[in-house]
Amino acid sequence: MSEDRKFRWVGTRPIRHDGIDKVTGRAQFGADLSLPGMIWGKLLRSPHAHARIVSIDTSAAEAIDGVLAVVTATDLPDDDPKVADLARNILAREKVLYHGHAIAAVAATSAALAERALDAITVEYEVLKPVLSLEAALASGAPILDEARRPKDMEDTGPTNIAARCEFSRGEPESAFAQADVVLERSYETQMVHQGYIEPHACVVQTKEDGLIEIWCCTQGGFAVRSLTASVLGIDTSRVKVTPSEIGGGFGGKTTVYLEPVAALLSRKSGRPVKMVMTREEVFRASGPAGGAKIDLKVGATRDGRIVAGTARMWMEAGGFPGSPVQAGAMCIFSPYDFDHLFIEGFDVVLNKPKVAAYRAPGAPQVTFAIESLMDELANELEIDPIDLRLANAAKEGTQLPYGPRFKAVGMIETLEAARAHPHYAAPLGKNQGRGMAVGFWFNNGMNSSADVHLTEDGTAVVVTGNPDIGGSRASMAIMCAEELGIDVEKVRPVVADTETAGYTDVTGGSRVTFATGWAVIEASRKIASELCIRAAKIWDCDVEQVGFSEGHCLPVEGSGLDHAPLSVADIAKQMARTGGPINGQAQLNARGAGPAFATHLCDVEVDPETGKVDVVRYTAIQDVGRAIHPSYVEGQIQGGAAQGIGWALNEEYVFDEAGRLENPGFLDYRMPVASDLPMIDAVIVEVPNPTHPYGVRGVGETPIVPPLAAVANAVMAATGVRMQSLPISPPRLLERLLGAGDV
Amino acid sequence: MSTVAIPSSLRVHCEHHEFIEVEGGSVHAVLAAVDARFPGFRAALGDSFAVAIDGEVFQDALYEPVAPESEVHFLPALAGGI
Amino acid sequence: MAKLHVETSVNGEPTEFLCEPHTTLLDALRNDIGLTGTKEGCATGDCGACSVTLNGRLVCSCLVLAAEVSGQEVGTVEGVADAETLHPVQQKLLEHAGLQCGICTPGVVVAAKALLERDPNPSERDVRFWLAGNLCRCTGYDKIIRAVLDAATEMRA
Amino acid sequence: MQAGFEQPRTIEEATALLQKHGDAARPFAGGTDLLVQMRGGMRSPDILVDLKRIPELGQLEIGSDEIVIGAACSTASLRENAELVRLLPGLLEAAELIGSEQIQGRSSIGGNLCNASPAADSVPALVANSAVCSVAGPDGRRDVPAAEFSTGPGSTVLGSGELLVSLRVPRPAPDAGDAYLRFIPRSEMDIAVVGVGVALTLDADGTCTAARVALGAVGPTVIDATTAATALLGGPIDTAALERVSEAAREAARPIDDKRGTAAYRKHVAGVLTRRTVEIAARRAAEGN
Repeated sequence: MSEDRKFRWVGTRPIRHDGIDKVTGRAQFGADLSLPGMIWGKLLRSPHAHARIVSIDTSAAEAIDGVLAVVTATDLPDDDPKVADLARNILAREKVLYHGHAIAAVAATSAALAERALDAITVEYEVLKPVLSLEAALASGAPILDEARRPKDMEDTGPTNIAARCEFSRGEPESAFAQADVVLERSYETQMVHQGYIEPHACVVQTKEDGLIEIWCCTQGGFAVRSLTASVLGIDTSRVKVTPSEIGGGFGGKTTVYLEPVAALLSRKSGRPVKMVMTREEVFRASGPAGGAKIDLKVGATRDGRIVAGTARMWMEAGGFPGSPVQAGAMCIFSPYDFDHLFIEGFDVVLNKPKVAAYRAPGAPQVTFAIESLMDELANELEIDPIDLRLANAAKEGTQLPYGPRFKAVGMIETLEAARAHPHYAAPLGKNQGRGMAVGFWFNNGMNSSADVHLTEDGTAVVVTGNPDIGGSRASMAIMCAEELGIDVEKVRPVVADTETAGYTDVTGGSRVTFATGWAVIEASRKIASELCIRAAKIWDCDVEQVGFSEGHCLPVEGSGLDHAPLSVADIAKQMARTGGPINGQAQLNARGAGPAFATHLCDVEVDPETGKVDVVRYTAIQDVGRAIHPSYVEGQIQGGAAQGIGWALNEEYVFDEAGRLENPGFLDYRMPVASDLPMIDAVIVEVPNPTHPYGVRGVGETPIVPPLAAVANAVMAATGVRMQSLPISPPRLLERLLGAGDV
Repeated sequence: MSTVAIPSSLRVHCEHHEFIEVEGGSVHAVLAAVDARFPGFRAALGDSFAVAIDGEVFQDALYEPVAPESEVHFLPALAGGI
Repeated sequence: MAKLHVETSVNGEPTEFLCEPHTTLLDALRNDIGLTGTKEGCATGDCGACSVTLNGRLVCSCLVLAAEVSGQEVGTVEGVADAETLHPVQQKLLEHAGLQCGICTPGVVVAAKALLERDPNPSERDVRFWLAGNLCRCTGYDKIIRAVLDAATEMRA
Repeated sequence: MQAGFEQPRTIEEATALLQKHGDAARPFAGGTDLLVQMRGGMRSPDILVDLKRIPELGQLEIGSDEIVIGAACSTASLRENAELVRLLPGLLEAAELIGSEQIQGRSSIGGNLCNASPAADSVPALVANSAVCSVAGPDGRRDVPAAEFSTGPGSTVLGSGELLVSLRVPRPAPDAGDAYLRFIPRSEMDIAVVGVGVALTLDADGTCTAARVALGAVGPTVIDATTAATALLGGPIDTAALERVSEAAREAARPIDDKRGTAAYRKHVAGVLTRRTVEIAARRAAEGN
């Protein structure tokens, strides 16, 4: 249970422990390792978006002096159905399913030579018509990506590009709509976008003579890389060791594998360590973006602003293989609101685009763009303040979620109240300016974490976990350990360890590290505190029940009758050997009760009515974080998520030509926000403690990307009177609407 | 008796019940009890699912205890979530 | 193929290396000289992670040929801190939490230092436009901008 | 052919190298376009010819009649010349838009011209200011108006062995003003969707006595929009004139649809931007009176 206590370190802002390495260039990222004898691997990628592979001839490449290995899908086993799609995404087997789909790989003594050798590989394709939109994928007579696929939970009507269907329902929405005074029925659309992490995927892999595979790579989860690589290669998990490097951003995109199994094959064939680094173009074409979506939404409300019923049907792009986050989207869309009658249906759709991966609150930004745009329209229609409308329907403790369970304490109402009280909400607007607001919700996640805390002989602590530090988590782990042991946070040394050193830990993602791994650190630190009491009891020759632990000291408990000066952690650490040996604490858990996080965002835009260009001129993001362990990094997550959401709303999108070739696979034309595109982003922390966590922590990282798409669109509506139901709101798209159809 | 909420997509396997009452001290036992009454439910739910016990969501929690007064929701596993 | 022999100065130290005519300064720094603090985010001059100075001027090392730096002065992130003392830009980035993943940070450090050497009193707008060539996907820029402005204040004091 | 890297010290050395190697050689100044093209596999020259060590390509001379800008002068170095910024604010605005600060440290107006992108930022400003290109070749020097330098996307008038030495811009009269605006979806780091360069002269009564309007990114090369310029002549820059020039620019634009914008959008914005650019240039000209 979350404890009401006074914290010494929680809520402070110490300098992160890995900070100096990161500002001096010393930190080692994915592409920064070199090993003696290392060679370079490169991938041959499909020039077609959809084609059958007739034959691959690698003999000419193999004959080149300096080319030490060439591999194709035939070098991978194909007997584990659980990773069949993953293996085919890593190296195409029967078909290529998107432009840039990897098909063969070469390792050579230089990167330039490896690239030249790719040109010597001959692939014969039978080119097929590509499927490039949800509409095209679902059309009757559409080319089918996988003829054998039949989705579960659907009537079998023959081959389809629908890979899965999900449904959530409660009550009788269709008849309930009759009780509504206003019913709005709208369609919304978003395009494929990329996480846009600045560090391309990279790894160095060494396969040893005994078959052991050592991987150094930038990943959100060393253990995920270990298990996925072992499964794809068909070997025991214990034959793979993964050392996570520092990671240059991921946002969900570095939770799977692309290069590592291929590099392992190349290393095995060549007997050399192999480095593989994606180019930026490869990252855009062939890593895992977030899919576009189409959402049909219908909501009915009474004149006084109570929602009575809602229905939603949604389709999400999965890319070449099944697995869009449509189910999460379906579970999210109505979660902020409390009403009785609903029906939600979602479809996972495959098409000839890169296989999507997780991107920050997967599925939620797309569906929230829909529901929060519609809520804005409803507020206008009913002439109710948009915050009041949301408050009238807000989810709170006890609200039953569309997918069944009831909320425990959540902070939606608190973030709405904070938004209304914020000076931003009442600030005057200038010419061509408008204000929008939107709320957002994300479940957050628990999952598996381990932590080891080792006390050193001078009373400092080493905290070992397996979560790559993607945004300051070392500092959070150190704060929680320091809090429990009552020592200075600088006296804690947080370490991110490899898969043979740290206990099993799930990925850095799902807004789970500070929550779940932090919880493990708290538990492990408490074990150390208990052990310190045992040691103090030895020193004082008393019962351990007579010893208490407070603020970094063992001291006699009240009424024990003992009269000893308190012993500090350092005092006892000095006597470790003579009191029983080393003092280590270890804890592990499959964390339950990740508290969902709500946010309310306010956005002001200024629109150039003659060009359709939108500038975000003020932005406030308010979020319930449960408890902020290191407020600076909490704010940073909120600001960064908001900035990504603004990019998604305004300019980011994958642009494909008719043949399915990505036309903007670079930062120049993908158009993520640059420093001069954004205002300061006011991150407001609300703390409604998560009742499950010892400190009240909720995950933070994902919710901030959920509201901005609608907040921006609603602000554009307020500024122009034009409601954009399709993203991005890029200048040509907005101008077309501003001028009315025909003129542009 | 614990109350089990059936996800709408699986109600077809349970004579369209929204809730059913079963005996069972753990998720595993609850599942077995539902499957005994409605054979095929377990198979339809599949291997990867999450479960909410009294509002708390668990991933991979087959052996989590379930109290007699508890409400249990079986949920499709959360894909992504990162 | 005969390689080109380049004699140059990196962070004030005489440095020699061999390269191909097509090799970029970025690749030479990282692969031949072993200075991996300079990062590659795009290799097309769009992200600024590879920012270095060439004769004091801010450039993308991915768009400079290694052979060009013969006889020139190259400055990288590794040369910004002075032995045990961080540059104010580095210190303020730490204090303001102006980094999350840290991959863009070396480029930001080099670029911001170059700005403050030219303009000791930049406005928020000046900093934002100067750093427009340094993509950051984690922070939303807020804390980076604050850190640079604070570093400027400290350096003026 | 063996790959090579050359740093000629004189124009003669450079032209000889370029002639000797033909298409296998590629001259460059900042390399900000060339290295990207090499990275993308669009060009793979064997011989790279670095022009920055030729003194004449780095000169900057502000004469009483003419301003001479060496083809390899970095745009950052041009911006540091206060006199140049005062005389040709529009050209410098255009130069400043060529990429980030990092790019500015390397990019040059000459390179921008030689790369021959229809969207090059400095070219409309050069054309508006009636710049002339000094070209050196094996047979000596020749002059080419900036408006005629590019012959299509990626191609120029430069023949075998020729290189661009400098840009010569007539020194603007005190009652002249220039300006450049471009439209991009972000605030920085983008390629122009439309670019407009304007230079004009106003007499003491505010009558426009000379004008030139050049449009970028709305045709295969920069468009010297003479009808737009004519629309300004002989009267004040008033609402009617702005409407006329805007309409003429829209008419003159011949854009295509591509990933950076539709043809219809570009045509519309060409009109809007032309009006805005003329207003700035006129204000500057009026300030000189």
